[in-house]
Amino acid sequence: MQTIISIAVDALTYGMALFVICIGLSLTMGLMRLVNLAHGAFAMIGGYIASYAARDLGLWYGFAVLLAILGTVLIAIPLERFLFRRIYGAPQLTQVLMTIGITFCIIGITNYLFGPTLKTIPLPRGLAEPVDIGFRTIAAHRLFVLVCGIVVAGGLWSLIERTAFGVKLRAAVDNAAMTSALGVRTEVVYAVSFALAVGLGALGGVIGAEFLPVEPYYALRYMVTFLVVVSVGGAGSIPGAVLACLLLGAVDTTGRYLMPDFGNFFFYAAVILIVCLFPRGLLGRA
Amino acid sequence: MAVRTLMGAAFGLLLAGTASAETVKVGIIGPFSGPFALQGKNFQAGVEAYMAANGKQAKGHDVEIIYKDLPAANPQASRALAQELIVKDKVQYLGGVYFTPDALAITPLLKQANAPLVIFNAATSAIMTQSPLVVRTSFTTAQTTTPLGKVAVDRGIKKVITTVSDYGPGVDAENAFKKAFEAAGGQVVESIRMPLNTTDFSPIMQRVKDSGAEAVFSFLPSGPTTLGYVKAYNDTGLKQAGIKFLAPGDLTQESDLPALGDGALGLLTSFHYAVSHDSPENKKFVEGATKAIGGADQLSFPSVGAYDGMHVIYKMIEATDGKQDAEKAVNAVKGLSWTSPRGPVSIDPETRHVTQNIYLREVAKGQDGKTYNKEIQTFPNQKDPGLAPAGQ
Amino acid sequence: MQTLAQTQPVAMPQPKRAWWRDIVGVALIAAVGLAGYWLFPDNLALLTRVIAMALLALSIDLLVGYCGIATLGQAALFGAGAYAAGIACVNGITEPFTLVLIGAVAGSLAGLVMGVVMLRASHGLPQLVLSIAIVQLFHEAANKASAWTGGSDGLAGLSPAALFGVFEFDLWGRTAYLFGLGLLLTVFIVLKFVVRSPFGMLCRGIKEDPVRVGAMGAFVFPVLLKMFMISGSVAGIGGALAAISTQVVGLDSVSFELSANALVMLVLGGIGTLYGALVGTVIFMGFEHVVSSINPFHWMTLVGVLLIVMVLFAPRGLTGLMETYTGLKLGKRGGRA
Amino acid sequence: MSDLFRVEGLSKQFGGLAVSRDISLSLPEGERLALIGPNGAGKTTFVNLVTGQLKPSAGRVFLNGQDVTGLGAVQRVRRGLVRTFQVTRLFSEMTPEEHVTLTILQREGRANRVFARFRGDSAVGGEVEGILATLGLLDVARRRVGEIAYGQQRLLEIAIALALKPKVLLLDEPAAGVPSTDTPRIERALEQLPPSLAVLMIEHDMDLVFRFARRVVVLAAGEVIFQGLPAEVAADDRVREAYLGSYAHARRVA
Repeated sequence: MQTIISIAVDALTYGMALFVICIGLSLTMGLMRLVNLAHGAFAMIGGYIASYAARDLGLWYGFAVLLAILGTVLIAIPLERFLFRRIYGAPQLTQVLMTIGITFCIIGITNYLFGPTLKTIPLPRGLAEPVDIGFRTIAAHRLFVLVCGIVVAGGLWSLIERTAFGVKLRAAVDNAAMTSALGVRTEVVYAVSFALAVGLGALGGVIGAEFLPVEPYYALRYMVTFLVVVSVGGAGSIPGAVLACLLLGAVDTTGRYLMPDFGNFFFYAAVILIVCLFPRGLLGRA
Repeated sequence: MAVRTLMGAAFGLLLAGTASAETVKVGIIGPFSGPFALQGKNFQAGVEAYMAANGKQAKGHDVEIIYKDLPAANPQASRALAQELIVKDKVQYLGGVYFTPDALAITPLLKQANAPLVIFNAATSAIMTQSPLVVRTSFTTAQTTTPLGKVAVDRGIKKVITTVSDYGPGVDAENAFKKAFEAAGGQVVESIRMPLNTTDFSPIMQRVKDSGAEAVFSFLPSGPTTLGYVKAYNDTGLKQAGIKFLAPGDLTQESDLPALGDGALGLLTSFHYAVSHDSPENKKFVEGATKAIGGADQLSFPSVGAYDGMHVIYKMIEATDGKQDAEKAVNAVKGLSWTSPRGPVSIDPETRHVTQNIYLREVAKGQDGKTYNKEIQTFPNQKDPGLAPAGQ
Repeated sequence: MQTLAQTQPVAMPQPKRAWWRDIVGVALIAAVGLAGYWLFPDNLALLTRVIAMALLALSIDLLVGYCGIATLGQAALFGAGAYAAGIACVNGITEPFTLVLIGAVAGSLAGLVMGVVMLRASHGLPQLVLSIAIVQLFHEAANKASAWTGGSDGLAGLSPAALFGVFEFDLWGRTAYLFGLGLLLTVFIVLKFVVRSPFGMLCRGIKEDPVRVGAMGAFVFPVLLKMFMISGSVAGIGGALAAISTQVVGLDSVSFELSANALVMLVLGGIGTLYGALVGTVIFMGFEHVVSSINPFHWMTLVGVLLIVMVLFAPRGLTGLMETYTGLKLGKRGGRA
Repeated sequence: MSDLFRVEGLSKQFGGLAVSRDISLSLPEGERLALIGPNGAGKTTFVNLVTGQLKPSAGRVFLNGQDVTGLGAVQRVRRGLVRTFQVTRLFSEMTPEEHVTLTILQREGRANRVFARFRGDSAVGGEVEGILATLGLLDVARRRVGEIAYGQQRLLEIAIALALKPKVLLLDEPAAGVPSTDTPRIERALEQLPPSLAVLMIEHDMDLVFRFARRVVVLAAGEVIFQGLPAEVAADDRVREAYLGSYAHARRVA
């Protein structure tokens, strides 16, 4: 029993880390119909900035996180303006081609600037140490990731469901022409949502770095994982993404605990099963 | 940069084959870009350090190096590159090769090419049996792992759980350790093979904890996964619980140590080379290689494989006086022994694999506050146990 | 827009003869292939690799370009062919044509499995994800079955017999290249017939509107499944060629990376024409080879730039670009990717 | 005499919403029936139920005396129940000739052949030419469908249906969206339909309905409210209520 709870805690925190990284991709794919394979690259940029700020400049962790988000968004703005905007509404294959190209470029440039080594983001003392939660010890940063996940999910949900911006965004998604006829500047709405998605990716890249270490090939290494998680959840659905991350996190973690030799089989078999049963994702929009 | 020698490739495919007679060309294949670029850079650093120290000539013959990039294991591309080196660039020697399948794709070409292959890294025992023209100056996983079995028993450890990445070298490591440990009287209570793309190791650590073992033996490819693994080992409290950590040195390669940080302190690994190895030869080597690679913290084990590989190639050139004769070249280095930066080494005349010391090391903190692999025990003249008996 | 007011002439306009263009096309491919043989005699192993990739890209075009099925897992079929041929070769079946046949059969069986799973989903993203999951499972299985496949060390020790008992697969790779070129031409010609056949037309119909095809009284699923098997056999031939020419089969031949690369090459060349697969492969791999020779440390950035530039200036691929500028139509293509 | 086509008590509910309620009607050989009704009456749902695109909640469909309720859309087509689409569904990259050829090959079970020539068979070619000629599509036979006029596309819809040699033909608003200059062409095509064919036409254009239909069924809010001769429709109170009332009560069924 204790083992089960222990595994559940691991699964939960791992799933939450995935969630924070992936939810931005879910937004771009679901709301903006953009298959952005470069999402991981933005998460990676966030990780690099945070690593530079916290490790090389010795800044406070929270400040480094903030800097990472802002910096990544800043880098993403011209990319959105000149590249991504060209492929909104383009065929999926075109989007795949373009975003893979962008990923390659970002990897190449990162490699050039920072070298091929692993980058760590030193955690503040409070997060670095294991915490005793009664029946086992758990790394404090895992709890931190859990809290971040809950905050991000809640915040996003209320942003989309409860604010004027959310209304505009949903309207623009359902009918862009009508929405702009009503006087909403849809390209601004898109740009803001894109920035939001990138910012979330950067946040995920930083706080998830304990699970998915930051290095130049981060963007390619985990591209598939992110894409799969988002599709399973149903692109654009926040509860769907939470559910998918927790479910796949659970399958992955328990699979690796019970039969580590066949860990990947469980994961991908679960993916196939879910996609066959719910082609639009667990809670995807019809 | 030596890489620039390839500039011509863009236009010069037609103009091939203008090599001058007195120049001996050596083709080096390695991962100079991609996820393993650091290991490729180490190849290059080793080669350049050797040539800086010993001159660009062997017995009066100019030695020219041609680098070819092979970012990841891809036998098809490997064969194409080897063919291009042999046929177009007219190299007399092939060297480098980081991954086993890539080496296996080259071996069938050697006889016809009349060129020896000196492997700087690819660490699967069986490569040597594929062609008599292969010489290896790196190590095999079995070779570096085997002493750990005795170490464990000596330290009073009776029960061990093994956790290895589920791929060739991982399985080699598991088998080698099990064999050595059980021969020494220990018991492997459980063997876990983890998929290569595992990112969260907490469930594995839970297994380790549940198994009741006194130590965990691990093998993972060097790089990002190592970080997650060592973190999980610390975070889940295994370290505090006193469960020892044993692994071949791939896990604590010097270029990963800064990322691992203090969490790596106390890890026990066995390996053929530590950058910290205390000898005049190594001091000279580290100085030269650091200059070539651009930073001391990027230096790691492939550089020494390359350095010694170049030594072997130089000896071959001397033996054949610059003429292309693969068999003579290989025969000349059988039994060759010298003092490498890693310590005394020799080429086993039977297997053509390097015989060398294996060191037990502990990750410790130096005076400069940086962690390093501290050699604490030496197992001299280790051969590759994976090749010792003929056949299986 | 014209109205129906005009009355029609009695006879249909004569059909435009499209097949002569294909004869020219095939002749052109053969000429380019032979030119490669004469111009780059030292890089034949690379060119053979290009041919194997071109076969893989062709097999993807059959699904993406003619049926509208997106896949990022085609290497599962390529790898099935490569491993089947490799295992057969290690176990004593060494005749090259037999090995290619074995590869084709294995590829089409893998295609059957893949089709059954992937056709559970009816459109883009879920299909992509299923294809990724399948190629990962194949990869995992190949790694696990190391007794058969050699696992991550690769399946080594293939020594295919001489072609026609005369031409050895040797260091210079002449046999391998010409063998590959012959296979490519044969496959290309056969595929031109396939896409022109009633079946090929039906597939194009399905790509545009499966509901209409159903209303014509044709079942969609078996047609697509059949295309999966044809596509699988083409990919399998590519895999077998790779196995024969390299004499090693590695896990990379069943990887997501290989699938993605091939798809990128195809899209680069342009989908739905068969020619695009060839053009894209040659251009991409040529570019990669040249750039990585000049500077192995930064080729990735340059390849990335190439892809971005392509999307911005030639969104329909290189063949699309060519059609735009020459007015020559290489083949019929669907309106959307 | 058994009817060629018959539906009994066909009903469909989406959630709690009844879109079709207990619809029964039958078509003998050679029938020309028009199904009309105000917007949202459930006409398209009815077509989808009959052709098998939707599964009914209750009721049965008979074709040639056989119960086909359990069969899928494709099976029903193969048994002679063929439809056209309200919004044309054609392959924009193919020519009308290719559409019809493909359809005929399909009917003959040859469309799935890989090693056969698409345009090789002179018998098929003749039949294609005949059908296209009937519908006046010969001069555009080798143009891409994306390039031809919308009225011609509607005719092509009918041509494809005829190429299947149907027993029962469902025409879903064959004149919708066609400029009025082109409707005579469609009317003429309808007049030339084989006499033995049973035709069920859904149409808004009442002129067309009165000229074409021998019998009219009026559907409102998912129910049949009138069955009878065209001449009687306008006089029926319930029909007047359904059409005019729909403006008073707004939309009842969306």
